[in-house]
Amino acid sequence: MNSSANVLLFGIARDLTGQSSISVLLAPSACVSDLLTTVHEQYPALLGIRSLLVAVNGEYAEADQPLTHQDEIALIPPVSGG
Amino acid sequence: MNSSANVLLFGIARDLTGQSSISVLLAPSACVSDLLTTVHEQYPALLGIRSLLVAVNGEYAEADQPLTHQDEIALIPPVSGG
Amino acid sequence: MIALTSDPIDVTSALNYLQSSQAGAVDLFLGVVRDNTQSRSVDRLEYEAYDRMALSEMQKIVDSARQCWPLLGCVVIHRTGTLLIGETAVLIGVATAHRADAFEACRYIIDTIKQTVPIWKKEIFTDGEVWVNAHP
Amino acid sequence: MIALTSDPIDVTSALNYLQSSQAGAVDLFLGVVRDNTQSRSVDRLEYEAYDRMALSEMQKIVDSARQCWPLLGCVVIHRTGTLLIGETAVLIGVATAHRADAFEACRYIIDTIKQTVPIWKKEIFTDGEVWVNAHP
Repeated sequence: MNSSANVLLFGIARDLTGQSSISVLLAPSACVSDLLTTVHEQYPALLGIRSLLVAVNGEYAEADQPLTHQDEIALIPPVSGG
Repeated sequence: MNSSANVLLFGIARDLTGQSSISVLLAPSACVSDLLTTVHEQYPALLGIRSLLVAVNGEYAEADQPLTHQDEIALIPPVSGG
Repeated sequence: MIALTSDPIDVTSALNYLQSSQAGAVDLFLGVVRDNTQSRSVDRLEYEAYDRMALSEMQKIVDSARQCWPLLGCVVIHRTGTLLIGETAVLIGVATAHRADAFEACRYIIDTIKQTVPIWKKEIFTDGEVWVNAHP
Repeated sequence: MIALTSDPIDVTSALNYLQSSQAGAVDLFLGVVRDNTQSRSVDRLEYEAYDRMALSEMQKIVDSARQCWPLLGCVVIHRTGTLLIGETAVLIGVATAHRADAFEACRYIIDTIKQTVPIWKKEIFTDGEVWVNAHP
């Protein structure tokens, strides 16, 4: 059964969607790349960002990392600190 | 006719001679290397310094630079600022 | 010390924090807001951070610097919020026994911060705004 | 700004001096008195300078750095007299548009100061004293 995950948005991702978090439907076995596919389907404006990484529980995540309900998920646009 | 030149001493050179300036007899045509020879004859303790350069009027001088009465002459032991 | 702050960065307290009787060298880098980017006139910057992850990524960078160089002290402070021209956006301070280590570690830390730490900078120009690095 | 001083070096005024609306990077190096040299315990240092020549040699170094890197501001301040552990003996501050230039120029300046500027340091240990670099 699909369930929805809350995804945090920052910087340009927040500006393009007008939201600081979005709810994304995920299959139970979904991994990071599935999340990105779904996010881009729901919010095609995000395709305008040069690159998008995903952080899970405050750590950069690989494309094949599985996601669970308890995870804190965030989209990471290209960083520009300093 | 020989004349005497005043030579400023700093750091270990001042400590070894106990003087912050010394008077050195120089031939009229003396150059920097002549000065060093005479200084080492008059103050052999200065031979214990790893190296001695000479500054003339606040600039490092080459061995063959001629010296005049008006010059401000200083012995420069190995520097250790910073 | 690793911190995010919306208040102005206090250089004096950072230096005090770096005091060590064994330190012979302190290198302090300040990233400052300048008045132009590619000759476009900048009015101000807005910095936004994913706080928990920014702090943990900065901690990883400092840990990794400590493995490469013998650091006696290290401070990393990054501003968030609105910054005007001349304000300090980031301070990196490193204390070591010898100067080569201080320079190298400090540079490594700021270079790596710019690559991995989830902080985003929006440049607000007199005629528009842009999230830096965000566009293709 | 290039200076010799027997008073403690004021980092805040050096930073104020480096303020420039075009500066994106400031690198500040502090050479600090540490409590040991080759594991001998240091009590204090005495710095002595040939003032006029020290100032002109520091000026030459800064001029040469300005030819190699686009410096927006540069400060070099060296202490003289008696310094205790933890005190700053030398401050080098460089402001540039981009950080690589600031790091490189700052390091060049301190490295070259140690080679050419007529300033001498005597280390006073708990059990003796020595002019640094002076002996064969």
